[in-house]
Amino acid sequence: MDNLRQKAKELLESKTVNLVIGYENGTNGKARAVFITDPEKTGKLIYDERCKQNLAVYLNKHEVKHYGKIAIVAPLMVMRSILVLVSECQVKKENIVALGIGEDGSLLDFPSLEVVEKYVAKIPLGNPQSDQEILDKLNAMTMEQRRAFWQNELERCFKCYACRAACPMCYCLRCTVECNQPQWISAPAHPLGNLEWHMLRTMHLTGRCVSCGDCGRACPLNIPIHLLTMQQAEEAFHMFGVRAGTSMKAESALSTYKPDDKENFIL
Amino acid sequence: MSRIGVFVCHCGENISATVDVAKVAEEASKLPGVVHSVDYKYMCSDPGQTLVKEAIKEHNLTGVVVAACSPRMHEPTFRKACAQAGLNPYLSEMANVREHCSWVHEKSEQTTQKAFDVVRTMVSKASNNAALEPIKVPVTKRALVVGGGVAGIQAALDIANTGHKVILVERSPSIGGHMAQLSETFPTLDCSQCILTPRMVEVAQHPNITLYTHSEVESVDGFIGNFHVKIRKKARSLDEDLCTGCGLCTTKCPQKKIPSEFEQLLGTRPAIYTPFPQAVPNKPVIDRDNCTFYKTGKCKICEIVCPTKAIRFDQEDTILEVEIGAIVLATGFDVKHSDFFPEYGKGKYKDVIDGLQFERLASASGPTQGMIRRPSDGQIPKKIVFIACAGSRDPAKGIEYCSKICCMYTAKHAMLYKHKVHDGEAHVFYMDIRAGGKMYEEFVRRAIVEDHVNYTRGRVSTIYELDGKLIVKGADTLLGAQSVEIEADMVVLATAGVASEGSEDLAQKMHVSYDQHKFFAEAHPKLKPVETNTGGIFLAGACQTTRDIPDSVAMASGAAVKVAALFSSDLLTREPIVARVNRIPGPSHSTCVGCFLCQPVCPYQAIEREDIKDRAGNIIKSLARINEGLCQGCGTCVALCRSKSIDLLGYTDNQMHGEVLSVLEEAFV
Amino acid sequence: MEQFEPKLVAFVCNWCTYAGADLTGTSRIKYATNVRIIRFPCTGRIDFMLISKAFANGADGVIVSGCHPNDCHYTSGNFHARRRWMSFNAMLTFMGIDPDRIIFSWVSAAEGAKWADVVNQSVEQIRKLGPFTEYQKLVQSGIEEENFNG
Amino acid sequence: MKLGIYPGCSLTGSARDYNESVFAIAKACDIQLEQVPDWNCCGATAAHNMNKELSLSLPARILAQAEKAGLTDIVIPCAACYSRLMVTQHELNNDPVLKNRISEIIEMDFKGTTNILNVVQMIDLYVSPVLKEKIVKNFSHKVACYYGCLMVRPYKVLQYDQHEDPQGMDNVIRLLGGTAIDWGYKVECCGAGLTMSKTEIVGMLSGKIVKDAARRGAQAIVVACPMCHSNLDMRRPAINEYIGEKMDIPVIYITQAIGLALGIDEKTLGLQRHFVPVKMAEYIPPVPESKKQKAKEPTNTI
Repeated sequence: MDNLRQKAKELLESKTVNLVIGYENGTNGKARAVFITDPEKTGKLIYDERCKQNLAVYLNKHEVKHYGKIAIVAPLMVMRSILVLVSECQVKKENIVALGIGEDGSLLDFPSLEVVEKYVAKIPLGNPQSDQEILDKLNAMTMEQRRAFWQNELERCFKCYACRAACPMCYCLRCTVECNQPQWISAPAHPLGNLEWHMLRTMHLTGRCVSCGDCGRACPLNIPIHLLTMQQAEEAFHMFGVRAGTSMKAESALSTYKPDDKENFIL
Repeated sequence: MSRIGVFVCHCGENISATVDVAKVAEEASKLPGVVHSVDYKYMCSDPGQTLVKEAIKEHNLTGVVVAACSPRMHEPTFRKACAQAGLNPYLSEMANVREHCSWVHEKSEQTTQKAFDVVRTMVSKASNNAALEPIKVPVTKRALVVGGGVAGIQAALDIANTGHKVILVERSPSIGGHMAQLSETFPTLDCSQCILTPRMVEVAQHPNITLYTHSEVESVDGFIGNFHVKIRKKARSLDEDLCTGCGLCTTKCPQKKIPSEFEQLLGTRPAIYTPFPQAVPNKPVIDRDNCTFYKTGKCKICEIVCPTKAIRFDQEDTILEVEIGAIVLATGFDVKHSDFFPEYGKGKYKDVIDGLQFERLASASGPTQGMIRRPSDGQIPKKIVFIACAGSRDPAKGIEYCSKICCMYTAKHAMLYKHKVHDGEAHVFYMDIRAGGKMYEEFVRRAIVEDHVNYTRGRVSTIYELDGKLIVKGADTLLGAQSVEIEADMVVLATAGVASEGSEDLAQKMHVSYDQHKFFAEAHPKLKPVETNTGGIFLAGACQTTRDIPDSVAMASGAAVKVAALFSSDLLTREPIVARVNRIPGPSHSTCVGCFLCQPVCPYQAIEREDIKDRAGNIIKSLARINEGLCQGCGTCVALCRSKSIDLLGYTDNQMHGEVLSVLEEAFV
Repeated sequence: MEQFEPKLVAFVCNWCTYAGADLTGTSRIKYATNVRIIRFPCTGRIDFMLISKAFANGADGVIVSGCHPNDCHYTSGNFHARRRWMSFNAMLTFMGIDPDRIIFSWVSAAEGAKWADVVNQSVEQIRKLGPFTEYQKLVQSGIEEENFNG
Repeated sequence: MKLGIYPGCSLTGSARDYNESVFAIAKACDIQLEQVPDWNCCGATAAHNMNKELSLSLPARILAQAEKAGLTDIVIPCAACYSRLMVTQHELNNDPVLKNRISEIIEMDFKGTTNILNVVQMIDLYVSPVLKEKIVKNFSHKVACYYGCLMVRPYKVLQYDQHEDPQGMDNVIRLLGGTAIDWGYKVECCGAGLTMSKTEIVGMLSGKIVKDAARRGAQAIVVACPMCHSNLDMRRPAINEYIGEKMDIPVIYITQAIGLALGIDEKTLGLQRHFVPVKMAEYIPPVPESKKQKAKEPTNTI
């Protein structure tokens, strides 16, 4: 942790970056995001198992972009999010310094995002184990059971869009739900409107979700919607062999193809 | 509120026999927005069309739905009729109630119901239609031909003869390509250079052709009719205006032993050289990698002997920028060399050569003056084995395709050898003989029957050297796969033809798609063989797949006609079915977030990046912009865009969504 | 009891399947009347939300059809569409929505008979599955809720 | 350095010399070789001619045993075993359904993650790097490296060396200070499994190999496969009968060649077990065949 603080301090002092995004101690024993511009305040920075939020969500915010060069505390999910955002031209790679956090919590030295790419390439990627276990259970259910499960869960959604706000990939200025010519998504939070919204969100994140789980954590009703995008992340990997957030090239699963993609349902 | 007219056609009895057309017309008249609805025997007839035209004027229609046959049949007819009556043609729609309804169902209530549903859906679409104007693009009437082989030469001459300017770019110091290297051509055995060199001279002298040899395409921007091309003119190290091509420098150059590319490394050339005596232009070039002066700083003999003082050692590459309207790619092919075949010695046996090398040996102007002498010791080989399909049709070598030209040239090689070495033995190993072409089969027969070339159907598994002989081990599959061993003096491999070096790079520069073997991809395998998927770029010759001279020339003329057609008018008119990124009100307020995931989706590279800058020149927003010259209107980007910032004119989200809602509405009103 | 007549919508591309269906007509091959065709320029244009819209508006089944792989008029639209449908199918399966409600096929401009087969088979398949009540219930409860609230 | 080893049946029987030399050079280069526990027959040629599932199950069980024992890398000196295990791993990793089926049959979990090495790969990775400092006398002989079919084919599966003109052993010989000749029969078939049933065919096929090596002045044929070795060595009488002349060119394993260079004594390397005596020290190359009268070739020469 001292290394992290030291490095952040150096970066701010040398004006290599103008802002450091990291975690600090919040209220009720929780960790929360912190935005530091003063090198003397880098002592606030922490990193431990409470730091679960995907900080990359801030990178695309106007208020943050304003700072130009930014350092960000980056555990694996943040690294992958950064790579997705760079590949989708949302942040400039020269503007980001990743303060990488290894799996053991140690500070990793990333002189450039190319090194991040190389680091990510070496790590086995997938969903968090606890989530994958639930997914496996759901996948073992019958279609009817799954329908009942999701109907029951999604019924409760009241469309606050916290899931959208928490996701670094949901950065569109205008979301499809906000289109009314035509009205793609039924506006009210009724079962159909909810289903449509979550189908849309899931499809839009297919091949782009880095399995951070922030959408599920953001949900005030604890609807496990992160399972939808996590399932698709696995599906995309199995079907197309690509994982989101491994490269800075624009190679998202649904904007590329292989002539020999294999499916078994087209007549 | 829209004012739509519905016109239900009987098509004689084709529709009315199973569909109650009167009922459809009557029900349609009750649809919201419909102000006029009639049925008629033949809508496409002159009186039928007049009915539509008059209704447009009389009822001041804002949209027309003709319920009749498939739009693939008569959409243009009714669009034209609308235009004649002063209605924008893109406000008319056709409801397909013949091919998709009356012809595929029996007469029944359901059939009439379906016909009405189709009409209602198209009324919905028509009410969402907007007037569209055809897109007009100006055309620069100057063509670029890349590659100066026989295909490029033909294309350049054909275009130039239609009166348009042509720039021909060739990367080697002379035009001529592979055809200039060939000895004689099948099936007539006429001398290749004799028929080619007059064409080469014609290119050099044509007033409409500008020739840049020793030059390469550096970059290409723009789109059909409006390409901006940079050409790198590599330094020749001499002043071409002063050089008379006397050739004195080439005879005095102390470096004489450089393997000649033109002679396929079987002959030598000096460091200042023209590739072959009939080169066009006949101006030498200094090979700086092998020149004594560039290597040691001393020599300059060429400069001393040059009577016109044309040598320029300090010359640098120059970049030319030109505006181009159409491009013909004619970059040809390469052949694999013997080092590609570990089983045939991987290039370590000097006397295992490829077909192009044999051409040079057989050529009267070649390194052996047309005597067939083997490279290792200059002896005349008494027994030659020719191996067809060396590499071709071999998935294990990564080349699944048939190279197409080898059967014929192998027969020619064997024949030439027998003509030159009367007591020689020629053996050919082949998989199949593919001699489809005028006088081709007869030619192969002649080799077998008249010139006694031994054809063995089977593959050669290995070649090894033993006591100065090449042991060729193969199988004769017509004799029950019996193994065959031949002690040969020389082996000629009819090696696979492959895409020419650098074609992948060039394709990327041109935004032309290419296949897995790096050959350029045609727009349609049957109906658009000379077009590419990029508008305004055409293909000629072996850059699309290996092909022989007659095919290459025919294709080049085809490409030339396409270019001439493009140049036949000042403006290019296109259907306005193109995608558009929303930029209202003003691009800085576009909902496009500039993720550019749509870019790789577009098969036409029509999606560009547009940077919106503030007054100080800082980029405040980047968004996608569709180049309407390139967009073909598939709409794949539209379905991909998450913020719904792209729409496809003619098939807008609103139209398609409206159709889906309308098609599922409840029965008759 | 009267036989259930399902409602199907077909989203087809202009160049292959639409033309193929035209050929079915010119060949006078008969097929079930349950399907309504909507013409798209390319399967690549078909937004997955349109399928969901079709169900929400009372379709019991949807047919999606375009050019065979490598035959796309626009070179690659159908390849992109294929990935989209593979993902969409996976998602529906995971959400417990029967993907058998959607029939995907490649029908070329020369396959008039295949189009008739695809339609007939799809109608039979959807007829066996019965009305898409699961989805329509969602719509119904939505309407009720709206009425209640409004 | 610890590696797993799967010896297979040959190395415990007809190819004991191979086994001994593999262990001898491993010991000299500080490689610990640990046998895959409770291994079984790989099925060799017999199984895949009879029953596909059996032919996959046998190797799968061996690999599963290795996985269970935590042996991530295993060396397989016998080229036939190497081929079978490689083919099995390849097939099962490309067909999840079959993988499950085979896992059920062998009642073990098969992951398909083992890194399988043939003997030359093991040498390249762990012996060659230390060879220079360990060589006590140069193996300064002219030899013909013979690869046979199973070490390099099918290329799609093995992805090892250039299958038409492999160089693996040639490079090792050069490292040892020897000369690897260029010859025509590097990857030809020796007759392999026909050694019991059709000895005369083995005589012909192996005969051509021996003859070409000898007439190009090779002092020995170097192999890395027990099958090749027994056909070229044990079947020498049949070979001699085919050639119509007594051939005394010895056949040694690549591991024995290394062993000799490392100064390991001949007995430890199992050289005394060969049918054709190996006297590398005092070996005098025969007069090249071309200078003698040519033997009759029964093949169809045109």
